[in-house]
Order: sequence, then C-alpha cells, then structure tokens
Amino acid sequence: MKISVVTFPGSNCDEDAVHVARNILEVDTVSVWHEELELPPETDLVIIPGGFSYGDALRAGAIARFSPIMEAVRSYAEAGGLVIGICNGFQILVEAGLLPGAMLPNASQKFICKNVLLDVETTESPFTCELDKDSPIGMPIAHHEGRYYIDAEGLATLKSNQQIAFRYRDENPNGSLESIAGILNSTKNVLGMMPHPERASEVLLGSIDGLGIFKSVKHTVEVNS
Amino acid sequence: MQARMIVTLRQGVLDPAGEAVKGSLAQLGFNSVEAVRLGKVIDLELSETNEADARAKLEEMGNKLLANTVIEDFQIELL
Amino acid sequence: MQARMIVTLRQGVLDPAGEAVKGSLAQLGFNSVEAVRLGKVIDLELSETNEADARAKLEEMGNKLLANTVIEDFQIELL
Amino acid sequence: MSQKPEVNVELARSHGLTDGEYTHICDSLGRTPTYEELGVVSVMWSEHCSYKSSRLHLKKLPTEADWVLQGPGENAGVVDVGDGMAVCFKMESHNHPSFIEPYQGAATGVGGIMRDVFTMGARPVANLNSLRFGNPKNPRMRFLVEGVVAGIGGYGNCMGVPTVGGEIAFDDSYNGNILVNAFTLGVLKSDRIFRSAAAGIGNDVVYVGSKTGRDGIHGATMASEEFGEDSEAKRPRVQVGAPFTEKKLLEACLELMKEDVIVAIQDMGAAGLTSSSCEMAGKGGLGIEIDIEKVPRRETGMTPYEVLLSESQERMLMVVKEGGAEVVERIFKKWKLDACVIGRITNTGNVVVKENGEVVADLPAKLVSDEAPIYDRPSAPPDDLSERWITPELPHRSVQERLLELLEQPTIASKRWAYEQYDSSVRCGTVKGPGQADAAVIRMPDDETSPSGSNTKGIAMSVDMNGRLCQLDPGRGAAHGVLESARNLACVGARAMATTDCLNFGSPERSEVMWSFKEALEGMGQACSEMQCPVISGNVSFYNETEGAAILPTPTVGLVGVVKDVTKVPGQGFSDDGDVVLALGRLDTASLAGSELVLLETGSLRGRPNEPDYAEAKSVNTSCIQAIEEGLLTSAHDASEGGILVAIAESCIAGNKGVHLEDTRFENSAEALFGETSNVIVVTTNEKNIDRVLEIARDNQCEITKLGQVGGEALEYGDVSVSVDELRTRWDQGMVRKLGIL
Ligand SMILES: Nc1ncnc2c1ncn2[C@@H]1O[C@H](COP(=O)(O)OP(=O)(O)O)[C@@H](O)[C@H]1O
Ligand SMILES: [Mg+2]
Repeated sequence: MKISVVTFPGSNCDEDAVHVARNILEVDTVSVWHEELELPPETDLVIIPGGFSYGDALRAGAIARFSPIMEAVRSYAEAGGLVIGICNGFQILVEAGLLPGAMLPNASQKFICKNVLLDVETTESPFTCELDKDSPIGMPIAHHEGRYYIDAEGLATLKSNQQIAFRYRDENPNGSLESIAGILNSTKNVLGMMPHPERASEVLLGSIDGLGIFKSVKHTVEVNS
Repeated sequence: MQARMIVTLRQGVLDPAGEAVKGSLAQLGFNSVEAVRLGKVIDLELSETNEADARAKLEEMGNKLLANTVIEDFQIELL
Repeated sequence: MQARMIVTLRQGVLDPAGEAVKGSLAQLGFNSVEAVRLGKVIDLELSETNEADARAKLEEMGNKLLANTVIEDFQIELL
Repeated sequence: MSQKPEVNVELARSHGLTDGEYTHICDSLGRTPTYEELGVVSVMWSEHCSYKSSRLHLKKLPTEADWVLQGPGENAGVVDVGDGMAVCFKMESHNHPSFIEPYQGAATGVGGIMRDVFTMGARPVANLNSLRFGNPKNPRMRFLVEGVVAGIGGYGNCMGVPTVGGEIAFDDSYNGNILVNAFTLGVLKSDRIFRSAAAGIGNDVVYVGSKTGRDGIHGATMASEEFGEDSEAKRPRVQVGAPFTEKKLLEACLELMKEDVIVAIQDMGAAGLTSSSCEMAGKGGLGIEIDIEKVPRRETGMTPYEVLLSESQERMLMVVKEGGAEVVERIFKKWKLDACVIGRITNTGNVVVKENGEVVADLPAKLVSDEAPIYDRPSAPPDDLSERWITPELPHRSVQERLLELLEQPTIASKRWAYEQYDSSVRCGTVKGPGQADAAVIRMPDDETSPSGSNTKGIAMSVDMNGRLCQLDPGRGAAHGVLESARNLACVGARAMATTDCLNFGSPERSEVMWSFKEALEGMGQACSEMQCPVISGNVSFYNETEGAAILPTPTVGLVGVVKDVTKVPGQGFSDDGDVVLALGRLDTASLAGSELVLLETGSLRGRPNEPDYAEAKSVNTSCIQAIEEGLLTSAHDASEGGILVAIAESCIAGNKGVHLEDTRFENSAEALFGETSNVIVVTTNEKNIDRVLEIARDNQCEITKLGQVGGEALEYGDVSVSVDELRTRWDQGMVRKLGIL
C-alpha cells in the first residue's frame, strides 16, 4: 500500500500525517509538493493535510484548490481513488468542489482547539468500515473555519445518500450545520473532516480513536488488492 | 483602473459575526442598529483601460476565486 | 435606513492576505491585476430617519468598534 | 526627493539621544553624523537594543554549564539534550506594541521569537507565553485580552507550532502597561548550530524574506520610552504580522541550512537592517558594505533612512560562502520569497551604506554595537519598604468561603478560554498541553523534521513569575519565581537544565526601579545557580510605566528540562479513587506575604516573602522526579497562587474526582492553607506504592505528609464540603466573567 501526503505552502499537519502513516500505520508514505502535476504511481490513498495553506487568505482553501497537484487529485478521485482531507484539507476539497457545501468561520469567530467526541454516522465507507456506530470516537479539533454549510436540498441528498460521516456529539463547537464534522462524496471515496484523526493515533497523545479511520482505509485497500 | 468588489453572504446563510457585532454595538449604547451583516471588500488595481473589459475580467475573478458562490454574492464597482 | 461601512487597511500597512490573493490571481492568468487590498464591509440597518444623525452615529461606531483605527480607515455610505 | 533634516543636537534629542551620547558620537567620528547615521546610532543605542542600563548587571547572571552549547549573546541559547540533539529557546517581550494594537503586537511578538529560534538552525516545536493584564474591569482590558490572545493564536497556529502552555495574571499595576512575553523552543542537531558573526572578506551579504515597507520605524525607541500623552500620535508605527510569509521563511531557511552555504545568519528584528548588519559586522570584527537600493521594497519613494530603520517583519540577513547566493536564490524562489545580494563583507570594520554608489552612512561597527554607552544608574530601595513588610491582619472568614472566592480570582481561575484559541496539539508531539500538568511536555524528536522520536525522551518547560512577591521583595520574589518554575518541571519528572528570562520593569531612570531590577537579578541569579539552571538567553523590557506609575517588577523566567520517560508523566488531576494524597515538602513554611488571599481580603500587598530554602527545594524536586521515574505517581501539582488548598481543589477539578482530607494537618491556619512560596508538591500514589514513595522522600531528606485520600464527589476537609462541580463552575468562570466575556 502507498499513501501520498500533499504539502501546500502553509500546510502544517503534513509531517504529522506522514508520521502516522509511516510510523504508526506502517505504510509506504510519500510527500508530494503541490506543484507536482502527477501523484506518485500506485497511490492508494491521498491525504490533503491540515494547516493554513496560503495563510487562509480570502477563505480557507480558496487558493490551494488551484495548485497544480489538485488537477491530479481530481482525476484520481474521479477514477475512484481514495482521498482524505483533514481540517484545511477538508476546506480545500470543498473549495475544489470535490465535496459539496462550503465552510464558514466558526460561529464564535474564534480559533478553537479542544478534544471532541464524534458520532460515527455511517460505517458504509472505506474510511469508516472498521468503526462502530455505537462507539463515539474522540480526537482534537483545531480550526478557525469549520462551520459547515450546505443548502437544504444538498443536505437532503447528503442524508438520503448517507454521506454524513461524523457529527459532533455533545456540543456543536463551531456552529456547523446539524453538527456535521465530516462528509463523504456521493461515491464514498472522498472524505473530508474537520477533526484531526492523525493527532489521535497514539496512546501517548491521549487517544487512538483516529487510527481507526486510517486502519479502515488500510483494510479496504488490502481487501481490494 | 481602480475596482472594488463587495462580497456579501447570501441571504439565508447565517452570519453570527454580524450578530456579535450587533450585540457589541448595543452594549455600547448604539440601540438604533437593527441588523448587521458582514462581508468583504476587495480593492483591485487593474491595468485594463476599457470598462467593459475590466468588468468582464472581474466577473470571472469573482466566480473563480474571489467569492464562493455557494455562500456568497458579489457586486462590482469601477471607481 | 440602510448604511454600509467600508473598512480598509491604511495606506502603507502590510496586507499579507491581499498579497496572497494577488499571487493567486496572477497564477490563474489574471495578469492585469496590479494590486489587491482586502477589507471589510459592514452592512447596517438603522432606525434613524435623519441622514445627519445616522452619519454621526456611524462615525462614532466606526471609531469605537467597527474599525481598528490604529491600522484601518473607514468610509460611510448611506443607501 | 525630500530634503534631509539638518543634523544637530536638537535632532539628536528628538531621536532619543542624550546630549552626552550625541557628543560621544561626534567625537568618535570626528565629524557630525549624517542623518542616516544619526538614525542608525540612535536605535542601536536605544535601551531596547543596547541594554545600556542593564548590561552591567546582566553580567552577574550564571550562564555556564557543561550542557550549555550557546549562552546569551546569540539570537537564542542552546542546550545539549543528548543523542546528538539540542534544544534552543528564548523568551522575548512585546509589551509596548501589544498595548497599542493587541492583536498585531502579540502576533508579531510571537513571530519575532520564533524567528530568533530558527535563525539558530532549530525548528520551533513549542510556544509558551506569559501575559500580564490590568484590572479585568478596566474598560479597555477585555479588548486587550481578546486581542492579545487572538494574536498569539493567529500567528502560532498558522506557523504550525503548538502553544503548549503559559500563564496569565492580573494586577492593577498593569492597567496602562500590559506584558506580552513570548517563549519559543526549537530542536536542532547539536553540531548544526548557526550563529551571527560575519566572516570571510568578500563574502556576499544576502537579504531574504519579506519586502521592506515603512513599518515600525523607530519601534525600538518606542519600546525604550514610557507611555505618555503623545503615544497616541506614535500609533502608525505598529507592524502587521504575516505568519504565512514566516512559515515559508522557516521552511526555506531550514532547507537552506541543510546545504553548506551559510556563514552567518541574523534575523531582522528591532531596528531591522541596521541592527542586523551592525551586529553581524561587530561580532565578526569585520565590515559590511550595503547597497541600499538593492533592498526589496513594497512601498515607493522610501529613503535610505527609512529602509535602514524599517522594522518590517519576516526578514533575515545572511552572509554566504562564495557561490552560495545562487543556492539561496534557488531555494527562496521555490518558496516565492525574495532573496538578493545587497552587499559584501569587508575588512574595514565599518558598516558602509551606499545609495547608488554614494555613501550615506559610514560607521565603525564597534561604535554602534559594542561602544554603546553603559550606565550604572543610581538605585535605592523605595521609602515605604518597611511598611510593605508589615504582616497583614486578616478578617475572620470560613475556609470554604475563602476557597471558593480564591478559585474565582482571575489570576487563579481557569485559562481555558484563552488556551482553547491556541493550537496545542499540532505536530503530534504534545504529551502534556495546557491545563494538563504544571509544566508542558513534548516528546523529543530524533531530528528537526519528524514529530516523533525513537526513544521516550521528552522536553518539559514552564514560564513563571509572581510580580506581587517581587514588588514586596524583588530578590526573594525573583528567586521564588525560579523555584516555582523548577518545581513545575519536577511535577512532570524533569530536572531544570537552563533558563531564559524576560525582565519587565518600569523606568531605569528611577532609582527604586533600578534597585528592584538589581535585587531581582541577584535573587534570580542565585536561584539559577542553586538549581543548576544557568540563564542562556533573555531580554530586558524597561519603561513599562504610564505617567510615573510602574508595573510590578516582573522578571519572568522560562525553565526547560528533560523528561526521561514521557510515558510515566502524571497529570495534575487526581486520577484514581482510593489513591493516597501526599504533600512533599514542609507544610509550615507557607507565607501569606503577597498572597492572593491577602490581596483579596485587604486590597493591598503586604508582608515580606520568606527566604527561599534551596536545600529543601532540591530535596522536594528530586523526590518528585525520582518517584515519577519509578512510575509511582498518579498526579502531581505544586502549591502556588492561592496555596495548598487551591492546589488540591484544582487537582479535583482537573481529574473530576473528590478528595477527603484529614482535618488535623493544617490546624486550620490561613497561613498553612492559603499561604504561598512553600516548596510543596501535592502528589498521589496508589496505596500499594506508598511505602516506596515514603522511602524515596526519606532518602532525599524530604518531609512528606499524608493528607488524605482521593474519592467521592466533593472536596471534604473539616467543615468544608464542596462538590467538584461547584469548584469547577467557580474556577471555570472566574476570569471570563470578570472580563465580561461570559
Ligand atoms: N535578561 C537577559 N538575560 C540573559 N540574556 C539576555 C538578557 N537580555 C538579553 N539577553 C541576551 O542578549 C542578546 C541580545 O538580546 P536581544 O537584543 O533581545 O536579541 P534579538 O535582537 O535577537 O531579539 C541575546 O543573546 C539575549 O539572549
Ligand atoms: Mg534576534
């Protein structure tokens, strides 16, 4: 299996994703600079990591979506390739139209970093198949623009198609519509989520609930190959 | 040419920042403020000399990058 | 009464976000853009009926809260 | 082009130079300085850049130890932590700018200190901050607090450097002068330290980073003046931070540092290009020639004077080897940052600035950097010292009432509202973040890139100082600050290795301020020697006063130590029902002098802090560290502001556990329950380990007392019975409510 982690100018969770993929999940992992035109051959998962690409100028993710690598990511996703966007990565995927809806500044207008509990809304996806709908998972959020928005029609589609992956469980930290924390595209091969599973993949850091997401992908890839 | 783009949240999209500003204004005694909505202004200096060209370009910039039309509307002003 | 306040960075004050947007526009082929500065727009609904009163209030709001006059200027428009 | 003003003594005065200093310059040069030269010398000789009032006294600080790889004198200090790795850290103030524009002031402060650290070749991996605000009810205070906190987060979060700890305290004396002290720690290979002394005649001088604008011209002189009526007019000097630019600058610099091209590197901080070029030349004993027209600019029509003095952020100056400039340009182009050769190293010993070939400044580097005046300013204790030392009389009040009110004091209450605005978990290295333990702990990576390490080593750090104690007795107060910081490290199993400081004081031109400064340095120096944590970097911020009213003397310290095994570090919250609660250290040395309780109940600062007991501090810390290393402790928390009962309540809140305390221990004395400045650490251990813990304490001659047992849903002690929920509500809302945020 091979994981590619994209680095944009201003990405700052790219090394974290590489670390978890390589050292914890023990998968061959490559860093990809955003100016590349192609993804490394035989990539099984693309991670668009967190951070502040282009300093979040204008809107988070608005500029990074035009990076050369994003065309390759789009073709890859359209061909069914697996993509996870975490935090800024989620924002980039939404701006790029690879996921529906839009992201707005937190209702509090403040950056929020804290541990949250998530309800797993579906296990019918390559990213959540090893999770349990009855066991909420805990991990940090750390963002300024995490208020997910989609119009009523879009929301209905998300629901009927089981595209909502995670919801914030107790309180809604950022005013996100219906407490949405993560969504899937219609074909379930692209996941975007605001919380950081890579920061919850080692006992030492307080939670290993995030690792379940990466393990789900690993399992999916292994079964399919 | 100087141009200004005003980007505002679409109707129906909640604006908690605007609400918060309204609250703070009320706290400062500005009770005549009935509603507040926040948006962005983007001032651009363009080398175009023809108004129509400039407008067309700005329209394109707005749709492509400067506004996210899922949540935002934009207006163009040439100064 | 509808009012609009445009808050912009003072001349000479660095605008890193504006710079980033300009760079992105250039990369998208909008080469005629020579400068970009970002600001805020604040749309207000006021219960004042008299223009002069409204203007005076807005002036006060701008100085007190809506603009950070250390680095920002503001303009008032009554619509 | 506009006419240059005529240089004379008047103009020198308006630049903040004294008549004597101006004469010295003229004599040294044998002529009248040019306008540009006057600008350069005046900033370089400002208090902020020259340390003219403090240098004499700073020399007395202990700065050496076998493990210190770089002491004061470079952009930041460096300490060897073994396995070929080192940590680099420093703390810096950005008080004056933050008072004028809190968001940008704090943000650029954080940006500046991170730059100091990565200039040394280290990757910043942790930020802390120490903040002081005035009375929360002061009309501007909420704005200041919100702005500063957002600014710290705004910069650090974007950089991807976790803010893992800090402190916030409130006192009326900071109403007109808040303190924003930012600390950064970075990691590097111990044999890849970069320094700033220029070398190699003919080598290129390269400018990298942001373009130069008219930002903050004379900011260094602003930090060297007290606030007065006209500081409003000085407003446009404020700079805006560009963390995205700095993130690119960081990556570009670290990438460049892997190549063999950099001879010397210096960030452009206060006084910008002027200061960096003079310092690099001065330290190398060489000259620098700069073609000022080559400096990248973002504004038109800038004069050489403005370019020289601009404090635009996110810029660096480098001296590179022959052929190095191309490498710099290639890497910086990738990151879309400016990089260009603007000059060369010469053997003249002078800093020469030319504009299109015409000399506008020609100054001996030594004159500007080393020959700055040194003042031994008069000092005298304040007249009312003996009055301050009178032991306060307290009203009779119940222990429960006192406890609950103390928990609500903004200095003691929860700082969650602030630290939730900081990304504390980026880099996947935070073992103990804000609110989790007395000191922050990150794991030590194997190299500068990867977040993780192949062993269990960690780095602990803590920033501390109690200005109230320093007001009453600056020497003892400063020493207690160092001891508290060392104790905080002990709570996570680390022995202090080195110190950085940020000395915040009023005007050195007033004798009682100077006295408190000297006393504080002495106390701090002694404590650092005793605890074997020499001072390796720091900063002095004078003139923290408004219209003659100075802040509490606040010589903030940041201590750093190594944790042997991060998997064994306890938190500060009680962890398991049935655990035994123990106090390490004597319970009878706590003193009410300058305590929160006295302030709360009398509204004034009174009493003389007790003399620090270093022998006891060492035995307590060693016992705690040893017990942690043996995996015996389930929680550890020291008694600081508010005293031991507040500490126990905090452990209840953090662990969401009740506690039953045996009521004989404190004889109900306010001193024992709410006194501060003891060496006490409250720890818990599983009943089965108690004998071993007692033995460790005994072996280290450390007094140890059994206080009670963890369990239930309330804090119970004699007549006191408060549910953990009630404790939490009080403590959670204390600060935000008073600030009007809630
Ligand atoms: N109070 C202090 N204690 C120890 N070292 C200090 C102190 N004040 C300044 N220094 C040292 O003096 C040097 C100059 O400090 P400073 O001018 O703040 O550096 P920079 O311009 O890089 O911010 C640094 O090496 C700093 O660590
Ligand atoms: Mg420096």
